[in-house]
Amino acid sequence: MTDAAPSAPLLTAESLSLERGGRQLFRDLSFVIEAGQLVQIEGANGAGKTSLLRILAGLSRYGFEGEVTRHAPMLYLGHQSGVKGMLTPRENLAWHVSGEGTFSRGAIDEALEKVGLFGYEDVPSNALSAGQHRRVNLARLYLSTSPLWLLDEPFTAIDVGGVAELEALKVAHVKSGGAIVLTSHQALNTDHPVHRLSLTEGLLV
Amino acid sequence: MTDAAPSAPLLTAESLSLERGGRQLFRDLSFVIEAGQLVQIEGANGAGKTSLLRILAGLSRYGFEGEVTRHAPMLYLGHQSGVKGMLTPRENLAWHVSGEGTFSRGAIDEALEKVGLFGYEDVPSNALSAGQHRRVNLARLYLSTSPLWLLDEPFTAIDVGGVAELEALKVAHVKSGGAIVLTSHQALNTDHPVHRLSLTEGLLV
Amino acid sequence: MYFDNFAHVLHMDGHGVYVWAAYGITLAVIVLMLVLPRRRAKQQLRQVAGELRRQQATQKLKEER
Amino acid sequence: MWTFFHKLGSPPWLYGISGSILRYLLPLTLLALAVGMTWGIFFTDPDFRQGNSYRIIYIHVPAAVVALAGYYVMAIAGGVSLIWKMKMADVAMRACAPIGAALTFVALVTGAIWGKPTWGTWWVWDARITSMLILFFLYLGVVALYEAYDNKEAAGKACAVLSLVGTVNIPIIYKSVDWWYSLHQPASIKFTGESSIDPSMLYPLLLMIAAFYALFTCLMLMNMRAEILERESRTKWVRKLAEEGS
Amino acid sequence: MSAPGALAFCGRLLRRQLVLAVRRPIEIVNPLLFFAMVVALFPLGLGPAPDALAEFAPGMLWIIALLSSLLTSDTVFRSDFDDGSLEQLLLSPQPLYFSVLAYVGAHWLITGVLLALVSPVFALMLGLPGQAIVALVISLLLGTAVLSLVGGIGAALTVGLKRGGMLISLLILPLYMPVLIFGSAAVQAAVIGAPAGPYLAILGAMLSLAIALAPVAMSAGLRISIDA
Amino acid sequence: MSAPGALAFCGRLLRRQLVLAVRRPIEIVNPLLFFAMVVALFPLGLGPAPDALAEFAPGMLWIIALLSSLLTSDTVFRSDFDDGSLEQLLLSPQPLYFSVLAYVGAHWLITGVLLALVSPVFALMLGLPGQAIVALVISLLLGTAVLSLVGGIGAALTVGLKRGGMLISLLILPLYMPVLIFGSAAVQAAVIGAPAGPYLAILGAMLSLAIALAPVAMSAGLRISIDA
Ligand code: HEM
Ligand SMILES: Nc1ncnc2c1ncn2[C@@H]1O[C@H](COP(=O)(O)OP(=O)(O)OP(=O)(O)O)[C@@H](O)[C@H]1O
Ligand SMILES: Nc1ncnc2c1ncn2[C@@H]1O[C@H](COP(=O)(O)OP(=O)(O)OP(=O)(O)O)[C@@H](O)[C@H]1O
Ligand SMILES: [Mg+2]
Ligand SMILES: [Mg+2]
Repeated sequence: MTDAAPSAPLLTAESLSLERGGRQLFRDLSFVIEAGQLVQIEGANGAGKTSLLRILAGLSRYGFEGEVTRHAPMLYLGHQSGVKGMLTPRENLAWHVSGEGTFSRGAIDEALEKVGLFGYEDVPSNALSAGQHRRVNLARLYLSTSPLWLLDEPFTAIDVGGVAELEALKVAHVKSGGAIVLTSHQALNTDHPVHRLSLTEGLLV
Repeated sequence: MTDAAPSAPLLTAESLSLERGGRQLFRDLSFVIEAGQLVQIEGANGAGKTSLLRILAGLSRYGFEGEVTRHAPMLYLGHQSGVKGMLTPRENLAWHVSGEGTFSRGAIDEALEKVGLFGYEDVPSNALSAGQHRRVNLARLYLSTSPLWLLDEPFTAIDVGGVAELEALKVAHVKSGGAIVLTSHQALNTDHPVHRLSLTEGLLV
Repeated sequence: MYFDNFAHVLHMDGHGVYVWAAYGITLAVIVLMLVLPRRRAKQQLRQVAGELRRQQATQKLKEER
Repeated sequence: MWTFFHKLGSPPWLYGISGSILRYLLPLTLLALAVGMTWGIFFTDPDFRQGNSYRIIYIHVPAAVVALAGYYVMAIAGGVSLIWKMKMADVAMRACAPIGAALTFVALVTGAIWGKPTWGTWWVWDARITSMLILFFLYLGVVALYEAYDNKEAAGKACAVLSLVGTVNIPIIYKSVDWWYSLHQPASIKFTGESSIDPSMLYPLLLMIAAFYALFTCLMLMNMRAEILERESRTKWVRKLAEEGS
Repeated sequence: MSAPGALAFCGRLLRRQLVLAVRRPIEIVNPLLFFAMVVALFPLGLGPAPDALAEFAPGMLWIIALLSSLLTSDTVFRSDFDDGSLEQLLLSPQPLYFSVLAYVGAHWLITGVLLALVSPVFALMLGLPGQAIVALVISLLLGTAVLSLVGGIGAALTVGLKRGGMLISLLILPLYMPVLIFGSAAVQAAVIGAPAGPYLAILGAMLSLAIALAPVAMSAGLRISIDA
Repeated sequence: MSAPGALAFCGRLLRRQLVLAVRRPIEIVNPLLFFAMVVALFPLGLGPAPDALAEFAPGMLWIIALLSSLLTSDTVFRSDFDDGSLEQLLLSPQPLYFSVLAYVGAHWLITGVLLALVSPVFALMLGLPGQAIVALVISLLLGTAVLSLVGGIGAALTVGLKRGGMLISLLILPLYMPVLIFGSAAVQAAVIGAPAGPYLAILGAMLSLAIALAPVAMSAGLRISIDA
């Protein structure tokens, strides 16, 4: 179940089980996420993808069994964007509550340009469209130095061009020694091997 | 620009122009939506699709120029789902604020089953996953008798199976004399001719 | 003229503080109300002018290319 | 008549005409204010009961009177904006609110300052004073609501609704405050409103009232011009104006 | 599948709002507890002298009822706006006049009416003379209905604002004042043995006026808010 | 690109919150206007007799300040929860203790401090004797800080609830009461010419205790809320 090279594990999950609303979403799920892996969690609506991701991120702490260990700094992007409508995209990134780093203005502008928000740096974010709003958040991916990314439906509301760029970014991140766990209802369109994480069968290569 | 058959116009838009945040989103856009048409609004993030749809629905009333006439009852589903978390899916449909009709319990259960929520009829909606939540709203499409549908990214958060079913429903609706205007970043996967509505060039056949 | 000298004007038999304070505040408010819309209009015009200049500059850049 | 109405709805026309009105009205207003104030401060005799403190009357009463009248101007503009969907009525309404609030504020503050030497207290809960305070809140509500909206056109409509609701309520508020005051035992201090006023004091007062009305008009026009520029900043005529100006 | 009549739809909305409230019983009990706690605050803040408390009891009870209504009126349309239901309501073919009446009616039932019904307990705690209690209950019933209607206008005008926060209190408190004056006057009249009828009649007149006009203002406000 | 130090991060958060507040100046002025309007409510409800009003002024001013703080404390974390920022804050490597202090600090600056600074105006309107004004301002400065901290605990515990609304008032009002008692006692002491110092000292002690403990409770509350 691991890559050939004995690369560093970034996250280990041991026998995770979760029951919600009377249904067993997954049982005894164990896996290891290693550097260089791009993992897509699979499942229909309501299968438990978001629940699993929140457990992996450490946001859910009650109601499940098993253990999660993260061995590296992590970046989590959830269903909600965490973008403040009253702040401009630039301020949103500079004062981001995640406190990951102190970014120079140049770095922030570059990241915003990369997500296609050139010229929108100083517009209040609530005057942006649904997709642009999400892009502000995705700009964090360009700034991040965390090796482990947990992304919940990162492609929501993003147009075709944006999706392609995001995929390229992800492959680059994984190739440079990071790892990504993501959920998406769209198949990833990349040459890089995509590991599938099935909620019933665990990590498939 | 019209279909061969002189079918009934359901909606006419005359020289719509909109400027937001200093950018001209569209100018002098005129088109007629007729029964039997399946129209997809095209545009990248921030192009103005949502803004146009809200104007067509009559929700935006300020800040644009031009005129919109709707000749038939309309159903609008926006970015937000309009599903009350404290009510069950069944109650959500039965007491829906749109006041479109009085639906029997049987009809509601059938619609819920069709969107894959069989067994979830009596679960409070906020215990549903993101996709299931949206599906509650989509069940209104099965109940609706309005010929004109305006749908803003109806496939958001819906899994592959759900998307296929929705597409089938849409084609059926259009074939039976309705018309649909929708936005989506995914291409529609259907044999039925899909008209494209470009914000710069108007309705293309 | 009711008052005999300047000190009397200021003092007003003990009511000077009140009268002058009232007039002072009123004048301040009036001046503020006169200045604010003026400044708003000027700023707006300057902003539009700046925008136009920026547009022209970018257009020139495009043409040069 | 109808064409006049039509013209009123046209921003460039309004901008132009208000400019020419202001050119004459504004100096005149400032002159009247200066003459009235000097007259009131220096050239009238003190009141036999209140001494020199009564000189505050020349700003207190005009401010109070115009502040009250301003609400009706605002509400009428709001009504016009809602009924005839005239954008410039919105702008007029929006222009009234801060001026009205400021004048109410002046009336309140000068009243309070006047109260200290005459009544020995800064404030009493008198019916007239209380309703003035409420008027202040009504004005502030309109200003605040307008500022809270991002979309200024929607803001104008919302404020129009609010000021119309306020108009229905103003008589109710005034009546009820009057009742309230006679209901509870009135305070020991009486409002010296009834004392007939000496002509030598009346003329400067009338002049000041007229000056404040003129001031209100000027400020309203100035605010409207600024607002028009902001709303129409994308149009050709504003661009031309900006080019000429710079 | 026929569209329901306006009244049937109004009833359905009312039922929906009440069910939503009942799903969180805490929401219903809250205004009452708030009332109770502020009643407790007053003696703490003002000192427990019983005579003074009894004398001011009518006014205090009314002020608390007013605050209680004020604080909850923001929620009338808020959650429906947040989840997109309000858009759907505005697009509905049903007359908005009755729909907003249903929303306000639900609000009145779960704050005003409940408050009026339990107010005698608090009145006795503050030492209000027994003969004034009927006047208190009736004045609260009538008055809170006006407050709910006026509060609904404020809610409709501010619901679209990202951080409307306390703006609503600024908009509607001035309009609340006449209700407060006549409401507390009615109780005070009853305390000293005078007839409270005239004051209650005025409250009733205000209520009629509010029922006729407030829904119109609310409808206009909602249409504006949805577009902001 | 190094991670900022805890204090730098805390300062950045404080700045962010203040900028957010300043972007809508209305949000800042609102508590003040609320204060002013409720000050006006009391005479309307209780009657305009100046003596009685002056006697009750310390308690009333304190009760209003308390309500004002109570009503805004719900917003401390609300918007950050709604848009997902709070999740990100909890995942951040920074110590949560300082982060929540920044949130509460911003709340205190834009409600408590401002309120304390303008309170003399309202005190004069209610006829509070001049010599009590210094005690009023200081007691409000200290007291509202405690109120903000305690309110923050309530906000943290309820932010995850869909319609927390007034639940928060229920949770924190009892905790507010000691502050109210000593705050109004300080002013009352100053009114009758007694030293207000001891009461202010007690408020200061409460504040120290709250600064030490409240952030811990808030952090725990937020972690629970995010999981609800
Ligand atoms: C904060 C305190 C005060 C406020 C808010 C206030 C407000 C008003 C208002 C609303 C008017 C009415 C104008 C009209 O009816 O058209 C007025 C008029 C007047 N006020 Fe005051 N006032 C205050 C204090 C005082 C004091 C202290 C005095 C003098 C001792 C005073 C003397 C007058 C007089 C002489 C008039 C004009 C006579 C009349 O129209 O009845 N006011 N004031
Ligand atoms: N309230 C607003 N104020 C100013 N500009 C706005 C406002 N809302 C949207 N805009 C601007 O209007 C443009 C179009 O927005 P709209 O939501 O219609 O885009 P969209 O085509 O639906 O995009 P998406 O695919 O991301 O949903 C955006 O560029 C946005 O910046
Ligand atoms: N608060 C809750 N209480 C009870 N059950 C819940 C709760 N939240 C979610 N569930 C249930 O857990 C299941 C999984 O939800 P989850 O959000 O993880 O699904 P998902 O795989 O992310 O789906 P989607 O693709 O729609 O986002 C759903 O069936 C849902 O009914
Ligand atoms: Mg999910
Ligand atoms: Mg969109």
